Amino acid sequence: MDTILFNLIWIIPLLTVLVCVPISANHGKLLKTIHATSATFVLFLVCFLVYRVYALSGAPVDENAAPLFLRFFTNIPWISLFNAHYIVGADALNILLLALTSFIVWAGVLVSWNIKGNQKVFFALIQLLATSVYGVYMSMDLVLFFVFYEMEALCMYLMIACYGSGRRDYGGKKLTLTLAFGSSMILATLFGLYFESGINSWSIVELSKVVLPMDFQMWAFPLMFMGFAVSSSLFPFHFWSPDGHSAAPTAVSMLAAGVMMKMGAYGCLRVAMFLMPEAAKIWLPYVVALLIFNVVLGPFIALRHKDLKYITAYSSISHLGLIFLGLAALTPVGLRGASLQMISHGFLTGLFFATIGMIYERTHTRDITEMGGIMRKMPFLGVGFVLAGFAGLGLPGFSGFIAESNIFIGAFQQESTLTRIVTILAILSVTTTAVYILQTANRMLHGPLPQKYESLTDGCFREKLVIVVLAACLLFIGLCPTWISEFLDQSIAPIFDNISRVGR
Amino acid sequence: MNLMNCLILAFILFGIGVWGLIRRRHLVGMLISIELMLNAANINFISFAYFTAHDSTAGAIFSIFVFAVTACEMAIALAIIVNMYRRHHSLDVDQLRELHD
Amino acid sequence: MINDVTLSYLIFILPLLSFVVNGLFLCRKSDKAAAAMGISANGIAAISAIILAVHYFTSGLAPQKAILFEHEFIPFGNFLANIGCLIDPLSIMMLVVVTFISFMVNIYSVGYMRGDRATGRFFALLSLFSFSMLGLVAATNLFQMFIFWELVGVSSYLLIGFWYHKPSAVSASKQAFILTRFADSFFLLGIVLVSYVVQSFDFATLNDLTLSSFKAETIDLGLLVVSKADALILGSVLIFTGGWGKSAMFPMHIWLPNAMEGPTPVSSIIHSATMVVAGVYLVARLFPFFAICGSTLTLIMIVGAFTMVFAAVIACTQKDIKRILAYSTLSQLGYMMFALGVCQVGQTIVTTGWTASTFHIFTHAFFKCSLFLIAGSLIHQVHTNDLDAMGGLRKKMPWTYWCTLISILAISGIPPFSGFFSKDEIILAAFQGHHYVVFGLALLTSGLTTFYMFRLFFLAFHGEPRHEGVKAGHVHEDFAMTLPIVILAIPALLSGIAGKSLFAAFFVPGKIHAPQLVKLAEASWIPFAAVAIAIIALALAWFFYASPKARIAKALDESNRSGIYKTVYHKFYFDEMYYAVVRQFVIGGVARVARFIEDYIVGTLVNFSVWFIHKLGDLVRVAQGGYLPFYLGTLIVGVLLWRFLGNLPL
Amino acid sequence: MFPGLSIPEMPLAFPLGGMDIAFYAVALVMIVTAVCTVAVKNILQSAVFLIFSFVGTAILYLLLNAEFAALAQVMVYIGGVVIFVVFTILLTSHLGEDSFSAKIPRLFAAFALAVAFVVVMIKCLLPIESLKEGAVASPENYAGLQQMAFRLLGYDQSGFIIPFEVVSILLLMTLIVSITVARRWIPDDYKKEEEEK
Repeated sequence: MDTILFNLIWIIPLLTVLVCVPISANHGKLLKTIHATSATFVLFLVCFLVYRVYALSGAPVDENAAPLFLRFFTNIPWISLFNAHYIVGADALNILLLALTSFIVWAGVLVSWNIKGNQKVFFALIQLLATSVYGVYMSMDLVLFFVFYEMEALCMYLMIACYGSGRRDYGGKKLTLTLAFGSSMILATLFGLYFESGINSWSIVELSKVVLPMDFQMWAFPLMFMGFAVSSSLFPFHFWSPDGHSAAPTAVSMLAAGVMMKMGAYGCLRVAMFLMPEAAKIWLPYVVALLIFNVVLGPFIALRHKDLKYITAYSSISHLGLIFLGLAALTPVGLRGASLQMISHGFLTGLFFATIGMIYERTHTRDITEMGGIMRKMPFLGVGFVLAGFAGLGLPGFSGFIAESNIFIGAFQQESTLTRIVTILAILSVTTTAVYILQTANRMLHGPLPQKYESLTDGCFREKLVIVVLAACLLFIGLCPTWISEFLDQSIAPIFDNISRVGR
Repeated sequence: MNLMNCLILAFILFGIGVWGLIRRRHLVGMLISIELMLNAANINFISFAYFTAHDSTAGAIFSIFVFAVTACEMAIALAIIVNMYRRHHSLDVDQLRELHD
Repeated sequence: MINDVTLSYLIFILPLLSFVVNGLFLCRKSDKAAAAMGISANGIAAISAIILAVHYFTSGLAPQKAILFEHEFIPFGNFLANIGCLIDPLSIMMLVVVTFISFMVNIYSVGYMRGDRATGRFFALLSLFSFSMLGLVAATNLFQMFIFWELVGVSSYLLIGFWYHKPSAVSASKQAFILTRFADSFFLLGIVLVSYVVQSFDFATLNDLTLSSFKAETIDLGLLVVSKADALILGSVLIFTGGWGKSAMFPMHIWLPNAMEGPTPVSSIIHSATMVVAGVYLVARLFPFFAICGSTLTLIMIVGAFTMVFAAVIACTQKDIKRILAYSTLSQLGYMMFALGVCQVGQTIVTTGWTASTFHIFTHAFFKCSLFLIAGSLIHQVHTNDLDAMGGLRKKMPWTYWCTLISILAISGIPPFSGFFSKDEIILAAFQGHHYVVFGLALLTSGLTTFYMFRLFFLAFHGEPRHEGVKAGHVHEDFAMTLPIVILAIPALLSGIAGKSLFAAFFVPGKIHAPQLVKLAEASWIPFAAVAIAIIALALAWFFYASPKARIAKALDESNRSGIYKTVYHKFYFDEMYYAVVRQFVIGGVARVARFIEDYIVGTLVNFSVWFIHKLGDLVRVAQGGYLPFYLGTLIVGVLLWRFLGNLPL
Repeated sequence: MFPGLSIPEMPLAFPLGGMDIAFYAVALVMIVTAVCTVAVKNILQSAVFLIFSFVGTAILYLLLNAEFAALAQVMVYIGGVVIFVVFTILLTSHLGEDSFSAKIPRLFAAFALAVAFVVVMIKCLLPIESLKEGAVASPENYAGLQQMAFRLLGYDQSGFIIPFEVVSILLLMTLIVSITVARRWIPDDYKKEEEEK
């Protein structure tokens, strides 16, 4: 029963799209209600499944899923021509990421209630995007994984190019082409994996049992890691993200920064590092050098920007840099910190972009120098933004702090010199993060209120709901980190076991 | 007169057609060159039919089909040319390149 | 069933509850309900803390440490980060001080914030602050301390910027948060480093270390490889840096005077009595750890002593009543800090400074809080911070006047007021630690303190009224505001006498793995010297600002002063220096370079690759140019190539 | 045919006979006129030369016993296609041929490519001995009207009725299409004209 429900996660959005096909675009309200209902349903479904997976922890797993603690394991032959299977399963890591996705999708549907343009197509695209992201997180078969991974970039392009603002065509193209570039690297190494492994399988579970030849790993790992890192905007492949985010409509920014950018990091962890741990141990201590840009310079760049979305995009870049720092730590604490940061950053950036979108809807500008004092007119949105900011600068009580402390402590346990330097720099750069977040919040929310903003209104119930739920998630993780840490440890353990295997 | 001679003649005519097709910039001139090339092909049909074929009538019939197709092609091509001329007031292939992108 | 554990839970949960309820529900609804919630929650917490303290000190448990409760927060592999409540004399004392002062300030705020738009929010944030501060002082480990350390920072930020429509308040709040955050990043680094070496966050473990066991192993710190013992010393400096920023020691002091832009109750609780002593508290809490870490204590002493003199000098020239008090706070923090530092005597340790420092935390909290509340009261009446506009308030505000006198005598170290006892012990500790320069400076500063405090006192209360409102008789005392002032005057008067024996009996740092100086120098003349200096300073202040011949208008006019006076009046231009560094160097320099790298170097690389691909495309596009002769030519060439290169079946 | 000459023992590349002479003459005419067709500047002259080349082809067909094809050649090509071309030229002819002059490298490239092509193809042909047999394999009236008609309209296995019908439909379509394409009716222009009226 749970297995069926689990598989429904990606099917429901797809079905929603199909259901909405015959409905005329004029029935906007009906369409939106259907989509919102479906998103809410998936949200509850995923939350229920999180509970189920949590309740099952410790119970014996399906032997086919052996090294990973995968629940709801499904294995159906799919394309017999090259042995692709439909394999899905849930462990702590991906069920939590699925939960994150469902929250962000739900919030994305709600915040784009008044989107301009063809609403029917827009909501259908959101659902398709949701399908693909759910698919990526669920699938344990590399072909399935890759298919969903590609589907997402296309939806993203359509949504940015058709519904965005500013240089939307440029931003959309930049985003999609860069992601496609990353995908090409991934695809190449996926084929390499398939043929080098010699077991005729695309299953992550099966492949993880094979020790791939070292010379293959040595070139395939960096290629695949960078391919995934493109979508997580690791320097030097981060350039798509500011332009893409600034051009995208609110919901797409939320999904892109909140969910899609995590897919890369998830891929790095679940595919690249899990399947090629020997090369990971050799390469990752050098990869951290790239993080100096992400983590240290990213906040400085945000400091010089005036466009809210650019600021948030660079903040995402620096926060995602921390994910990679956690991954490169190659310690259980670091990996857990990276996973926590994926989840935490998803919520916080979702909240960030949601409030920015709502503020933009009212002020029609994203330039912080033109704003000021709007806290008085819209205290709720202002508080939402400040909460997101506090979470972003790693304030205790919010999830960001939990993730960052795990990452820092985990990364410090990695004894390579370069990692140490980057860790120290990363710890010290929390100040810069505070500087730009406070500067933004102060310029935008505080100070005297310009005359033109006298008539602004605070968020409506729908917007307040989004803010409250996302902020509650941030606070929940931040205040009760114990269970989520222990929960995540279940799925980190097999990955770490693979990393620490010695010449098996 | 043998098959070889006829084929060589056909090739020479074909080559002349190629030459014309490449050197002409005038659309009609290019069509004329194409006519030459088709003619050469037709000569091949008839000469093979005459010298070697088991079913020589069929070879001749094919030449008839080629006539028909050529006529069709010319008719449409010339119609297009007339139309193009009306639109662009030019039949210079170097200038009529807007079709490519 | 009320026992210690329940009480300790109560102490934490009530302020939190008040924050949540006020913040979520009451803040828009009713100011009165919010105030009632804040006062009652903090009042019960204060009573609980006092009961807990009385029980702790009377039950015979006294100098021992106990953990009342502890919950697992984050497991970091080998070591845990817990949230708990540690009690020992130090934390009990802080619990009492924090809850009591919070209670007083909550009462005071009823009067002070009357008529403000967002009173509910104010009470919510005050409660958040008390909760965070309580969590800080009761921390069982470094990690918990850091968590609450950040939370007090953020409550301070929110409260300084409470009037967010005032640009000066907003920028002051930002400055305060960022500067402390800057220090905290080093603190965090120190925590990470120390926890990596020691494999624990617990104060118990950290305070029980000996460096010798870490001498053999080395640790790679990126640029240099050091032994773990050296890494621990570095870690102790880094941890101290956190306290350095939080306690606003020189040169990170500038945020504290600027933070006076916030509402006065906030200044009184956060920026004088409790939060800023967190840095001192941190060093006191980790004292055995610092004691083994060699010269870190010397650094602490130098920083503290310098700040003490530096701030006192500035305070003598200021005219903004709150800023004078802020600099006085800085100066007193310097006393506390160097008192901890003087415990290092060569290779040995003497613990009298520790006792003196904690004692001074205790007494200082009351009289400084009281002084700030008084300042708020004055500001509330005359609607300005400026001493120019005060004077002659003695008749109008008699209760306030007498309470002020008590507090000022206390801070000046005149017996039998509380400040005398603690300050005397600090000076004695400096003497016993053979740090004679610091000892001299401390004596000098005690004179300066008396001078500027009485300068404030005379200018505000004596002389002729210089304010229209005062002349017109609009000034009166507000009951809600005067009550806490009067209540606080009692401990300002008595806490010294009452606390002396208590502190002497129970306040000793834990077991220290360093040789202790056994033979202590006796110097019974020091109190007399200190009092004499204070009286001379008082007389000077009287002469300049209150004697019948004093030319107050001239004394208050800073325009025709010498260069040195102006430099001091402008706080040695530190604000401007900071502004220059942050504006020009960080935002204009580093950030601009970063943006340059991003926009031009990375951007150019990206554009170049795009250009390159375009050119590659153009190369292929030539073939698709719609150029018929080219197609045909290529066809022919293809046939020829096929003939020559391929296997033509002919 | 020329008994005085004693060359027959040599494997003649150019076997002489009445037919042969006629062939060579016709071939020469065809080649020369074809070259003229391509090389002359004026496009109208080129069309006229094309007629001569087609006439030569028709004669060649006669030599190859394909009377019907020759007839069709004359009727369709000369009578239809070339006249078509001439009409088109006249319709569009007030463009000077000067504007179409190609650059020297292109002329050279065209010539070189064509020559190379012909040389290579002929080189491919020459080694094939079987092509050099002068024997005629086909019956006398292989392309007679009757045979052609029977085959074209026959619907047995060797019949071409279906292609024949397809071609006729093609011709019909061509008729319609060429009229549609060539007629002077562009919607925008039409509207403008209407407005002018």
